[in-house]
Amino acid sequence: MKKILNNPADYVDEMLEGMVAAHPGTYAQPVRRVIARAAGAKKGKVGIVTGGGSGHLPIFTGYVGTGLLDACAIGDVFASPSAEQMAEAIRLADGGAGVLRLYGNYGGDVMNFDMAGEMAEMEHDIRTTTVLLTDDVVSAPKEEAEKRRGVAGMVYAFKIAGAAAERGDDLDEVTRIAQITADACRSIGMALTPCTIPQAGKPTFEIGETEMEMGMGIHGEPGIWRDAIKPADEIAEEMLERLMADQPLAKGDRISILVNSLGATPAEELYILYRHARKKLDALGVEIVMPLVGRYATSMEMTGATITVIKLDEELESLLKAPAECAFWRV
Amino acid sequence: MKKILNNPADYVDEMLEGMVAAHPGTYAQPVRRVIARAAGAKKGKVGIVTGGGSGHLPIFTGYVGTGLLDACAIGDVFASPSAEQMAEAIRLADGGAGVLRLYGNYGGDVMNFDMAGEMAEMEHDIRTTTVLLTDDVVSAPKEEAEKRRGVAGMVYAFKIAGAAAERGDDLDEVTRIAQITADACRSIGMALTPCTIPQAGKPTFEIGETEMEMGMGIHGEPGIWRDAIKPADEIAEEMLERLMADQPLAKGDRISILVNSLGATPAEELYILYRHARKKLDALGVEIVMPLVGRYATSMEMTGATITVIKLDEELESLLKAPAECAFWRV
Amino acid sequence: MISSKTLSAALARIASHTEAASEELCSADGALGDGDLGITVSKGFAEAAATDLPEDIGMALLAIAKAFQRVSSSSYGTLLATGFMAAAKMEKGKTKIDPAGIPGLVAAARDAMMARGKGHLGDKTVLDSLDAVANALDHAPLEEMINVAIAAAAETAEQYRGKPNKLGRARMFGERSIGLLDPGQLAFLRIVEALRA
Amino acid sequence: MISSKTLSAALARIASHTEAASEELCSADGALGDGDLGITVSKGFAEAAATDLPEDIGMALLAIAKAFQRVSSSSYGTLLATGFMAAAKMEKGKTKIDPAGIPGLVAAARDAMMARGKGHLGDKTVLDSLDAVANALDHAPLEEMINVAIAAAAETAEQYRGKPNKLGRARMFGERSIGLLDPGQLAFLRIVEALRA
Ligand SMILES: Nc1ncnc2c1ncn2[C@@H]1O[C@H](COP(=O)(O)OP(=O)(O)O)[C@@H](O)[C@H]1O
Ligand SMILES: Nc1ncnc2c1ncn2[C@@H]1O[C@H](COP(=O)(O)OP(=O)(O)O)[C@@H](O)[C@H]1O
Ligand SMILES: [Mg+2]
Ligand SMILES: [Mg+2]
Ligand SMILES: [Mg+2]
Ligand SMILES: [Mg+2]
Repeated sequence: MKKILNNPADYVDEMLEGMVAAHPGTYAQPVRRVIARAAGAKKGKVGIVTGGGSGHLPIFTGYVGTGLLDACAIGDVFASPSAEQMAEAIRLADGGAGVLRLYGNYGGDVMNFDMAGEMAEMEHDIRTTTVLLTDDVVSAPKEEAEKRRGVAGMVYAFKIAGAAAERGDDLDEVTRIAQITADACRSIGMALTPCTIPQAGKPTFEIGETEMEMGMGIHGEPGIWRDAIKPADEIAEEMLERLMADQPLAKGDRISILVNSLGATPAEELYILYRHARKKLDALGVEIVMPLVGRYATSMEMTGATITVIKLDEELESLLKAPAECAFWRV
Repeated sequence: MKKILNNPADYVDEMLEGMVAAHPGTYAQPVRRVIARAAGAKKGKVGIVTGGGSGHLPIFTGYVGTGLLDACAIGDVFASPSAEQMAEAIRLADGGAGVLRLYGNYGGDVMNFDMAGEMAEMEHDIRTTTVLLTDDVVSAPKEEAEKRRGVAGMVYAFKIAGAAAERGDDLDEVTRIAQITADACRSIGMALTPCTIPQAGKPTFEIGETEMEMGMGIHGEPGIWRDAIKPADEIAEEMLERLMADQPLAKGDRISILVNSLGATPAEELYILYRHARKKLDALGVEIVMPLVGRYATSMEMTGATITVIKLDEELESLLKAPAECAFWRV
Repeated sequence: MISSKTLSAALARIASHTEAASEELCSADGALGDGDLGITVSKGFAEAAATDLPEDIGMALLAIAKAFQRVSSSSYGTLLATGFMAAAKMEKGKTKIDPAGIPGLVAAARDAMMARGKGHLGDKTVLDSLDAVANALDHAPLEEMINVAIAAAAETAEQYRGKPNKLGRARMFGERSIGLLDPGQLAFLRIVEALRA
Repeated sequence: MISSKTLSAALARIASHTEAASEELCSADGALGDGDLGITVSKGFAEAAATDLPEDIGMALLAIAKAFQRVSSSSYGTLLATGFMAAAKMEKGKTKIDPAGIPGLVAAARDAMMARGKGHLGDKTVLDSLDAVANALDHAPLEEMINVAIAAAAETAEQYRGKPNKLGRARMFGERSIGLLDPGQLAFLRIVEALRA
């Protein structure tokens, strides 16, 4: 297995230990597999928690930080954390103003986070709300949009809801803004190679030299369909077309766009994708605000990219641009 | 070829076009393949230029920005830019206070940058100096340290010299500080897989499932020796031992350390390496200042990592911590 | 009558049988999801089998639920934990399970799991297996219960093979899931099979 | 006497011969460096061959140097540009090269390249090839010059095969470079070979 690790069973714990050691001013791990802000919960501020599997850095746990998340429960690579860990994350995020659970729509995560919410409510009397990201347009048709899975759109949701919480909005308001943000995000992914889950030790799927996976999630699973590798411009074109078929964009619209590497794909190639996206959106008269190009939500060392578009109103735009800071991102 | 691109011959130009389009407030490309600060040269400030091949983002051109570089000449993937482009970069970086050429020690780059300096001096009467990074400890023995190649240590040199120039130091002083910084850096690299140069279309070397390259440069070439893959802790241990054999560290020393991914290696695995390095340095009583863990100097989508240690004095430490901003890094 | 001891012995058999089936289940899940089901199930039962069960059968079932929650928080692990928890509530205070109550326990588990996972019968999930087993057991003679349960689980899996998945990750594969066994239904079959020996 | 026309024809032959040798040179460079030498050399000569050369032979040589600088800034391309530049300075104002002057031109190129690349004779680089060719041509009869140059280039490459590289990327391979041809010396052999046909 071509990975840098010790015992695969220790992968996640050693990774978290190293991350906290490298950024002690940002992260703390008060409970095993739960990362919280080093400074602890902010009194009177609405807490925001997320949770999900490891192997996606900066998602999930990397986005704990000022103007972003308060705490995160972390599972094994690509596996849900336990309800108990999620309940701990809720407890650690609580500053007395309630806690928003903000995460991606995956069956296991939803069941566990629901249980965790019930536990936190029962044991610590913490009021919680839920907003699910369902931004992957190809994971269900528009009529069943609530069944879609959550992918890189989480980055925008963490940022925007985080800014709302940081400025002092109450739980209902933070929840409302998070929901508007989630509703405004559309994503799609593609991949050229699989990745290797440490404990499995072999690639998550097989794919030919001239093939690519389309409709890629972030858990190493195969895409929804397979296609022949195409030139970057055609890939970007198809991805944008599918996003815009779901959420039309017109002259004067203001959006942000995230061109994200799934891991191995270098920044150079993200810029080649961005170049085409920018041309296309320019031609439509769509205004791009604070484009993000880089590694924001990964699947270990997978080769591939995702594109997320979020349609902004004035409020979302100003929250997106508000200051934020974690070890992986500073705005 | 499993890469996201259009015509391989357009790879670099399209990448640069996308990069400038994504960050118009940071980068401009006034001359083909020369990236300068969007705001132009700062009057009265010493300019700092670098240059080198593409495929290393954020190195080289990504580090053009406030408190960092002023301009950069970019070649094809892993290939030196031309002397003419370097001369243009010098011209664009010049604010009337002279220009430092700060780059990695590679035969082709040195010859071209020397020519470029002669051209700039002749044509535009710009005073220039040179500091070469020679931080890769395994690329030549200590007695011939001046023959070593430059790798990720460049990140520290750009940051520290950039801060000195930004605060208004004159050319001799910026050059002196850059040289001290270069002298204080030691790096070593390892890789698990090769990468693919777009125009070549096939991997730069072959390597078995259980082998790793040690003494890796950043141009896709094979390492200096080959070994069996070892646990992460042993890899980190060996890398640090070799760095410390060259530049001993003792109780009370203050250093910064850069654990850098060559591209595909995920942040998770960098933290596993950092964890061991931190333990070892803690045990020695060495103080770590502003550790950097992430993708700072890459070789396309190569799997592997480099470790750089820089020994700090008070001046270097304060310059390292000074504000800086480019699209890839904010301090 | 089933005591905590009987339960422990059954868990040990399931743990070893699902461990043997782990690869099969992972690859079934790999075809329609993230390929972790074999690990989820075998790890969960191994943890449950390794747990010292209290005599109170309700508390024993609770301990099993907690074991699942500890080690396997994928959908299936969480659902099984939910099912065991529902059964635990019904058996609290007793030291034996009356076999006649078993169909009711399975049905209670099914209902709790439906509530937790927001699933419906017919979605091609483990819920359909539980439903079929609960119904089949209702009139089964005591000594035939295990065989009846196995048959019902096996039939359910085969019967749904020709239908599309409507829930969980497998839903995303739509028509492409037709012809494939639902991994969760297959896992359930392997679990009840282990009760035989 | 060699005119700009002769030069153009020779460049065309070198371009096609080095294009054919491109893979060989890349793999020789791949074993000891970054594997780009074949591309550097063939691209450089193709660009030079495609350049309209002025009649002034000095300006023609300058145009060749510039062609190399434009398209190939790897070490070898820069060194060849430097060599052509040195020759250009000596021939400025003439319209023909006197063959008797050729050894001197090669020696001038060698010296300029030594100054630019800070290399020494014996480092196992193209400098040794140039040095050997310059010396061998010194007393060669006119009609034998090309064959003498080829023989000198071939001998140099073979002679250095058994020695370690002391300059450039190949230096890093130390003792492991023993037994391998220096890619730059091999490239030089392919260049002079092309003059024959
Ligand atoms: N919401 C649900 N309700 C009932 N059963 C479900 C649900 N989601 C998944 N399942 C069952 O669980 C199986 C997959 O389990 P598992 O591999 O643990 O899921 P995942 O890895 O996607 O979290 C499916 O084959 C199905 O039988
Ligand atoms: N400083 C130097 N002086 C003279 N010749 C050199 C020098 N460096 C390299 N060479 C020659 O150039 C060849 C390599 O050329 P090239 O592949 O262009 O180098 P790189 O890709 O490392 O820049 C070597 O085999 C050697 O003959
Ligand atoms: Mg699964
Ligand atoms: Mg799972
Ligand atoms: Mg080379
Ligand atoms: Mg080169």
